[in-house]
Amino acid sequence: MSSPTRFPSFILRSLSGRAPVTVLTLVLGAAFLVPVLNLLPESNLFHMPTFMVGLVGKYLCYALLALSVDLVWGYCGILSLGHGAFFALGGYAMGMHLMRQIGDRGVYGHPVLPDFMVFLNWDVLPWYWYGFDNFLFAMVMVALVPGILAFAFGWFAFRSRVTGVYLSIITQAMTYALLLAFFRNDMGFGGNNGLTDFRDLLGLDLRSDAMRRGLFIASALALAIGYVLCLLVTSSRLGKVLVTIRDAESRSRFLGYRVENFKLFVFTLSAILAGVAGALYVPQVGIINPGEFSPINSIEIVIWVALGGRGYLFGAIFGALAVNAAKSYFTVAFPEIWLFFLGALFILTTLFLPRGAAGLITRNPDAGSATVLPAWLSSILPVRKGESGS
Amino acid sequence: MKSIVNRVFQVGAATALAAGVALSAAQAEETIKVGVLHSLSGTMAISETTLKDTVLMLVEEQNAKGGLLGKKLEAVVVDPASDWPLFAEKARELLEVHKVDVIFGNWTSVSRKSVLPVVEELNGMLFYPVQYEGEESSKNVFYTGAAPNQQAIPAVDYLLSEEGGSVKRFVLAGTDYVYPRTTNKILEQYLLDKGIPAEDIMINYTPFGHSDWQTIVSDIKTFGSAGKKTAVVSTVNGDANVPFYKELGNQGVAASDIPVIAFSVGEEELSGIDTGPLVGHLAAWNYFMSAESEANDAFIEKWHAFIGSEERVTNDPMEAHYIGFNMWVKAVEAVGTTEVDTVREAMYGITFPNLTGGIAVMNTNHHLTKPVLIGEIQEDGQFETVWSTPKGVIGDAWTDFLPDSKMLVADWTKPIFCGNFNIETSKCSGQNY
Amino acid sequence: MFRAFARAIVVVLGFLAAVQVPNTAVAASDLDAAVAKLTEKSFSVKEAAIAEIVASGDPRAVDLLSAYLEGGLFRNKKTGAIVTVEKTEGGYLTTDALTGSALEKVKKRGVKKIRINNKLRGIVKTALGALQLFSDSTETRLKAARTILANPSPAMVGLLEKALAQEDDADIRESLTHSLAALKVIGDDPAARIAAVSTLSGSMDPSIWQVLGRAADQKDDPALAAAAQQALESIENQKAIYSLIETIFFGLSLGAVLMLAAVGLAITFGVMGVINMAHGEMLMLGAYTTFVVQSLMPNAIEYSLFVAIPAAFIVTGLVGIAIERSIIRLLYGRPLETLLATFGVSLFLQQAVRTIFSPLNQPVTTPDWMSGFYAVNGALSLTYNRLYIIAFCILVFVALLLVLKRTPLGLQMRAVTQNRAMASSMGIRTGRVDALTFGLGSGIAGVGGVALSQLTNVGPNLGQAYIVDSFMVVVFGGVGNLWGTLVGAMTLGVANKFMEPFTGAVVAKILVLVFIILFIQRRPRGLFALKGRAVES
Amino acid sequence: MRLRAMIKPLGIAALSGSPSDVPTLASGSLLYLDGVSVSFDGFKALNDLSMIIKPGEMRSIIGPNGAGKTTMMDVITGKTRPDTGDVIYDGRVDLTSKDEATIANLGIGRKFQKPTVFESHTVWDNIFLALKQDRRVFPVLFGLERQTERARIQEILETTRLSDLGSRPAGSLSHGQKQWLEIGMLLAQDPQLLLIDEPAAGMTDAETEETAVLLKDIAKTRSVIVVEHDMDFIRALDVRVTVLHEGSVLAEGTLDQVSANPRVVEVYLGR
Repeated sequence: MSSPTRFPSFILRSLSGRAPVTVLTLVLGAAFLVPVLNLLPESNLFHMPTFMVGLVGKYLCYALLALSVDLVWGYCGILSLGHGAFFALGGYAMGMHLMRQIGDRGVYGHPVLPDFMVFLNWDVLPWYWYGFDNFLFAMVMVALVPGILAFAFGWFAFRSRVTGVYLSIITQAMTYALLLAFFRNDMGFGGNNGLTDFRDLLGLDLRSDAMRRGLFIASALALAIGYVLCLLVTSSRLGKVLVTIRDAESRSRFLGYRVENFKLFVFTLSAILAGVAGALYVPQVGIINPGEFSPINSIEIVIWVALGGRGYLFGAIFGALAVNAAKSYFTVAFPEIWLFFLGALFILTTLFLPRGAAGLITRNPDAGSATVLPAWLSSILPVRKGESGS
Repeated sequence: MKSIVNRVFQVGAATALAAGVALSAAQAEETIKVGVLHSLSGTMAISETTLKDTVLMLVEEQNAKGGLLGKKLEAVVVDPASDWPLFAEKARELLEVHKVDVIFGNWTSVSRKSVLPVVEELNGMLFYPVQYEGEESSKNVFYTGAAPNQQAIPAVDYLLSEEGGSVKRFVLAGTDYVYPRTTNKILEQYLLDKGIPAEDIMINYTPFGHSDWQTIVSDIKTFGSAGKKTAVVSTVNGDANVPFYKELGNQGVAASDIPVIAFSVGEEELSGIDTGPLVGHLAAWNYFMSAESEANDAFIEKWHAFIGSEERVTNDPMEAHYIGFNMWVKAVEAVGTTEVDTVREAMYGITFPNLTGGIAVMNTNHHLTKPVLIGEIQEDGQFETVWSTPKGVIGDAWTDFLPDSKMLVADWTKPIFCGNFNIETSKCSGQNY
Repeated sequence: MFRAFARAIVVVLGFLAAVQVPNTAVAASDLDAAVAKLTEKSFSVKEAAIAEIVASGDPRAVDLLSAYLEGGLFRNKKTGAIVTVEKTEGGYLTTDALTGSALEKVKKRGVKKIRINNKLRGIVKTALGALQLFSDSTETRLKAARTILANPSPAMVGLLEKALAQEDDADIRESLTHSLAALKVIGDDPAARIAAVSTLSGSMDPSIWQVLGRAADQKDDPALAAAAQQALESIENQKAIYSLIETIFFGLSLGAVLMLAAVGLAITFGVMGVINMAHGEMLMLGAYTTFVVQSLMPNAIEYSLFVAIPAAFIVTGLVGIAIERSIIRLLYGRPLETLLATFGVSLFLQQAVRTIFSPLNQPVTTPDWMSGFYAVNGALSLTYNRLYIIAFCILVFVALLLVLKRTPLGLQMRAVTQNRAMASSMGIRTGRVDALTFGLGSGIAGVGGVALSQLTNVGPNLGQAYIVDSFMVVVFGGVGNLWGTLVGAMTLGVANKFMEPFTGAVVAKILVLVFIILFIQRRPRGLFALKGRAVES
Repeated sequence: MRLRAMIKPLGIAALSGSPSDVPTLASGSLLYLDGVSVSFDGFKALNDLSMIIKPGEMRSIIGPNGAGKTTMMDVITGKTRPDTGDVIYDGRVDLTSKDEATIANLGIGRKFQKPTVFESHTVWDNIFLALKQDRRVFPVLFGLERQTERARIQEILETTRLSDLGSRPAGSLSHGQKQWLEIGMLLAQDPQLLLIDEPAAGMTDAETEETAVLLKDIAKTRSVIVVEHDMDFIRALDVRVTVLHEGSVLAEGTLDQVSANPRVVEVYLGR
């Protein structure tokens, strides 16, 4: 029988494809190898400077963020132009914890209040800062705050059947409104300067190389776990329903699937992933500020995914890594004109790699059908089972 | 599947290669590296690109003089793209990968705050050329722009004086970020101390890039029609100024009725505006292009030659870089090394002539002593100095007008050796040294 | 304040003396000496010099003071002569300010402007007002009377009464009467004070509110204070109405700006479905075209906008066509991918202007006819540039509507966007129509950019500042509906301006965004959604 | 015209009377439409439409373009809300307040005019997703393919002659195969009422015939409403026919009866 079969052990199967194995090997390998290379003496040819560790660690956070966008966009057709907001909220939750960890070591030496509150003459800690001195509480908030926002936002938007560009634009409005709100110093999140001057996390100095390696490993693990999670979701029955919603939303409704609930589930899950990415990002770059809410940032995330290959989980990861590495390289090598390169990269990829970079390495699932299917559809078709797991 | 791996490695290799090329270049020819950390794209490029060019000009000039310590200076330019976390990353790259000896950079407060932990951790040296809110003194940063007491307070003193129009009512208008917030807090306290009642002070904040000023200008007009001489103290930031001034002009708010004194509007900002309706509005700076001195004439000439345009203007942050760079050169020459701690100690007390005349001095709190000038906007986009402090004003890192900062002092010489020493408790809080 | 008054009194007394002794008893050399004193560094010496110039009674005083007020008096650094200058190639042609005889040509830095400050400006203005009260030109007299009204001094009573007796013009008489009344309010006669208050009540001039405000605050004469208070209250009621009108005007003008920013997007995105992230850069190109046009015709700035509008339309239209033919053409049916490609285009264009024009803002001059305001009264003045922008917005809207509804291109455009295959089979060259439609949308965006250049920075970031707002407007109004864009823009503009006084600018903007989010929940396809089967497919 | 008003002259006294009689009237029916009107921007797509479908009944609906056939289906399946009128399912459920998913789960299945299958899923998965199961999010997330389900899918694939194509992406099927797949998906849903829009469009004559047989087979256990243009196909079905015109019922009866009706002829042929 040629039809595919499903066993309870489909979990193992979904992980045993070529793409999952490669991605997990690379990510987990990096989690191990990078710290080791960093530990080598500087004279060693293979020594990896701490700068690079931080840089790659940052890319990994971006990769997790891209993964979360791919989950909603690539699999469920929800083009969110506001995912940067969830990332930033996770980052702020972490940032607030780190601020509280400074304790009385701020420049004014105030026992409780962060510096920015002291010089704006605040007397007491705002209520929403309570609890963030506790690591566990803060970590719960990292997931909860973006999750609740996404749930509330999705609850209204999906129930009202806001779709397509309308949805995209209101997600953009959401992140833009948050941007403006967080800019306000009266909000109590440090205004434009955001939260910075972090000292330590879990009692360890953030500036130590050991801490950087630790954060790198944490980011790699988070990415691996996020990847596996997305893999399981997308290869489950729910994953198939998501694709039906992406391709023919109203048809799914006539089959009896309550589309809004599925969207809500995947949107919330995705927001939590983005929040976790943000939380890991902040201690590595040392600052969180409202700029992360800027609509342009969210559009950039979408571009990583598109460039890597929408609807391919490994494509999203690759896109995030590639674009950011290119950006790091161009801004140093061609500081005056690098935007030309980046702009051209986006245009050329869209024109000549409609399926993104992932399209280069995955064969069209059914070459014979290429003429039958519209180009856009074939660009999002999942790869043959077992080959990519997506 | 192979190709993806290859690709990842290729990009990674490219980054490593860039770093490697820089490293090997350094080994090939002994140079002294000067990092330039100014945004060349994004929202701040508008202001910061000029500063990048200024540093390049100063480096070129120094090389023409034979370099420094017998070596050539080499500028390493990166683009942090107005992205604040990217500032930290690029600062780390400059220090760790390119191993620069000094960095000239930053404009916004947030970018400085982002870079601060990096330069402190890696013991770099940063020259920050822009007027700012104070409340900071880092061992690794020299602040060559104005502290609030070198700009805001003299400006208000001028307005209060008879010559400045004996102003009795004040509008403190600013963009909602830390510099205006802090400056306005300081000014509010200062004005209250001077006997201006609270109801005669109006404070207003607008978002970045605010472009619709109709309501606010109308409010200012109303506030100014209460029978007392009114002035606006503007800490409105960069981009929002053009529509602000255009609206002032259109609604007929003349400088002789309600003067506006700005702390963030210099020659460069004015070069993007039709200044006709703005004649008579004021700005407070430590430098104006119109300053009459031979050094300034020479500086302007060099700048025009370097940038290839007679139309380009000079401004205060450029002078700050000019002073900072030359002070650094003097200090390095004095101690014969670029080693940060040695140079830092040599910086204290170093003097260099201002372009406006007089001598700037680097103090142990890492701020300069500089004169303060008040200028009026002219038809041609220049400022005409109408008032200046009789002598240089010492930059104060911690203002005396905020309750939590008046007991703090900064002094990076022993025995205090602290950027925020509390003279009441004799404690130095939160330093990592 | 009192000292300022005292000086003004000195000034005007000097003037009165001169009026009474018309045959110039003051020698011309006195004027020379007084003018020479203007070049002194001390502002108090300058102040005295102004008084002397007025006192000289010399007919040249008006011209000299006017030139001084406008920053047109210079001192030749070498010869020390006081001159007026005319810009010419490589320097200035100088003219002796006192004799009017032409002097030598000097270099730019060879002359030094004679300094003035805001305080002196006020004094010179008042002095000029007094000097010009008997001018032959009604306009000059009116201006002079209004200047005096802004800052009358008791020493002027005689002068004002004399002027009033000679004056026929009603507006000027009113100003003079009010000035006199304002002086009587602070005069000695209690009955006259009350009478003066009643003369002033109902006036919509801010300087009179100040007079009344001071009268209401004083404690010596309770009757006067009460009368002034009452007069102020009735004025307050009127002011409230005018302030409402003003808010609506502000809202409409903000709406017009939003409309002009968004209308191009209403075509490229609304009609064609291209998620055009490069729309902001089209606005930017339009604004830069204005800059280029102005620098090409520096002597005809007044007309530059009339050239800039078609120029911007053509330039951005052509750029739009080029983008459509080279990139977007390949992406029809892949709407989300147009987002990525056009985002790339937007980065490219930003960097292009940065490379070509430098990253700095470029100065775009506002023509004189667009500057200033139309003062309905002291409480309500409508700025000309906003009035023109509202008018321009309507003009653009109507023109676009006509193009879409009444021209063959418009018809083909609608045919192609509604059913591409059908249109194509009916012989419409869809490729050409696509290119023209995108060109039209881009061109209109360029025209919007010309309008924006009059309000905001012309720099590489201009587009970025408006792109999000533009999308909000189009989506709020309902994609594909031009009326929706108009109504949407106006609604958002007015809503924003009504909230701003209560919440501040930042929160008002946040509330508008939240409102859009909630509104889209109620009407998932915007304000003017099309209903029916066609939309579903 | 409201159904009750229409019934009265026919002498069905028991059915006329106060509004409280509505449930009585609807109780014997599987689907009950009464006075349904829908308008789009002033255009009346449905105009006071009334109709009753009994359990186990198969009904053909014909009518010219714009007669309101598709809109009627939209109303029944919850896609479009009627401006006025009642839509009652199984004698008790008011469908006008339900959304598409609820209505589908109540047992109403729909096949579209243009075959709508999930093109990027395999044929197998298309049927699998249509199978009657718990449709809530978490059961779906954790639900695995059971043996009984696999047997059922296999059975349906055989019925619809798609057994060999199970692993093909649905997008690669021919038009006719897609029609069959969609019917297969309907079967998998196991509905009580099937709404089928132009099942024979784009089929060869042989396929059309087979489809008619299949539908008649299905109608043995369920109610079916078929919208069709192809008169041969309707003749093959041999069921009661309702003619729609301008949003309301023009005539009802056997095919021969309605084709003899002069008004129907007029509507179809025009004057």
